Amino acid sequence: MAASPFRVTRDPIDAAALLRETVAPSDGAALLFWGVVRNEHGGRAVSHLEYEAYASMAEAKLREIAGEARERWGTGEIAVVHRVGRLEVGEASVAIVVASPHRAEAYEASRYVIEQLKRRVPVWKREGYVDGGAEWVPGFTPAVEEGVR
Amino acid sequence: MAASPFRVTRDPIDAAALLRETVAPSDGAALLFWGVVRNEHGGRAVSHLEYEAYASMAEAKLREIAGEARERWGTGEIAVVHRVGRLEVGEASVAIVVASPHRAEAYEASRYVIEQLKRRVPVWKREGYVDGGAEWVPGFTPAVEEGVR
Amino acid sequence: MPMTVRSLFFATYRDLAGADELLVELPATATVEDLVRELRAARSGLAALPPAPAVAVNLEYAPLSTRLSDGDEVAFIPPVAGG
Amino acid sequence: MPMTVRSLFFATYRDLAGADELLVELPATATVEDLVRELRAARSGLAALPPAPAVAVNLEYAPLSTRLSDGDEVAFIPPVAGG
Repeated sequence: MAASPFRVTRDPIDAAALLRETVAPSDGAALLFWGVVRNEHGGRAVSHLEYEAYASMAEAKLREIAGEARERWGTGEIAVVHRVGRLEVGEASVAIVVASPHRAEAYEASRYVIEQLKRRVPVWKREGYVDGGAEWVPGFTPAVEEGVR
Repeated sequence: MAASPFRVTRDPIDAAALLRETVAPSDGAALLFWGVVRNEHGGRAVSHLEYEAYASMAEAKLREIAGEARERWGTGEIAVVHRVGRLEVGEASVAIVVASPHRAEAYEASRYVIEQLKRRVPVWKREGYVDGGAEWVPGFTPAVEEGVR
Repeated sequence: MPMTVRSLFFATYRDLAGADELLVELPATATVEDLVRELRAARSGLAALPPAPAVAVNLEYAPLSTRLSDGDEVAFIPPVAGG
Repeated sequence: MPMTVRSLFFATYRDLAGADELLVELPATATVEDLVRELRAARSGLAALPPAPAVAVNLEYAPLSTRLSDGDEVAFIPPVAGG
């Protein structure tokens, strides 16, 4: 019945629904990381962002990262939704919910997921500026291990 | 127009509304701590909790704690809502939103607010058990400094 | 001239007091400590109140040595368990 | 027997390729490195592709030495900037 907890979508993210679908009766806390479009970057006034993803791989990587976090910190369910398309200032680009029996682990796991997301999940963004023009935002080069395959 | 960002309420907490009212255009992230009623505590099956607060003082203390966190980590707005009355398993008892230009500070400040809330904010809870009976949950004795007043 | 303070009781302390709130008359120079002593003697349930409970005067935690004023709101704060 | 792989291009690499996707025919023993060499030679825009770009084969990051198979999906991944 439920959608996958790891998804790339063009639709606005529904924080309340995501909390509802992630928190189980054995959880005492959930932490929601809510990444939003800022009105400024590197001193330039930003009007909007355009996100693009390699959706099938991004979803697989989000699942992989969440699995690592759950294993390491013993949290409950984790859900991650990343938006693509044009987002205005103040709109959420990413939401990460970590549900957990105890709160300390939720903080650690949430932090891990957002840091890893920024390093390995194939998503890109192009900033549109108030004074016109647009530029791809420089990112992280994913580490590729020799001999993995 | 807006309600105070520090409030004690009998109503269910609206996570999306709280995010909306807290995040400003200069923020790049918000972190929501969502405390929920667990179905178990110390090995006993819990059916519900009854929260009680000294509301006027609780709101003042929440404001004070949030002020300390903002000063220390330079975050954006912080909002804290604590529910009182009877809450069923899975319902949120507390929501803390920390908005911030950058995410690292949001994590630190959020953690500070929940830890201090548990130490100094005058709220109490009585656990109702599945097998009947109810007990006040042991808490923290607030530190009172001599010579403060 | 005597003064009157409002004492508030929450959670387990309310169970001891058998009331949310009591108005207490005290001498003009009384401290929180005097109020605690008065309450522990005046009501049998409150004999079980700790001799040095956490107390807030007008919404702020205050030591036992705090001098009270007429009309003060003095809350007795059992160990807190929010969140 | 030659094989065909699907090459996908995103963000700045799509700008270089001038396309989302290209089908490339390669010898049966080809590696990712061979594909990169082929693409950099075949299309003028792709000459600007780094000689060792990050690549995913069938949704998993893969080193340049990875042997390809017929029908593989090979994505060219510019530095990522999600969140």
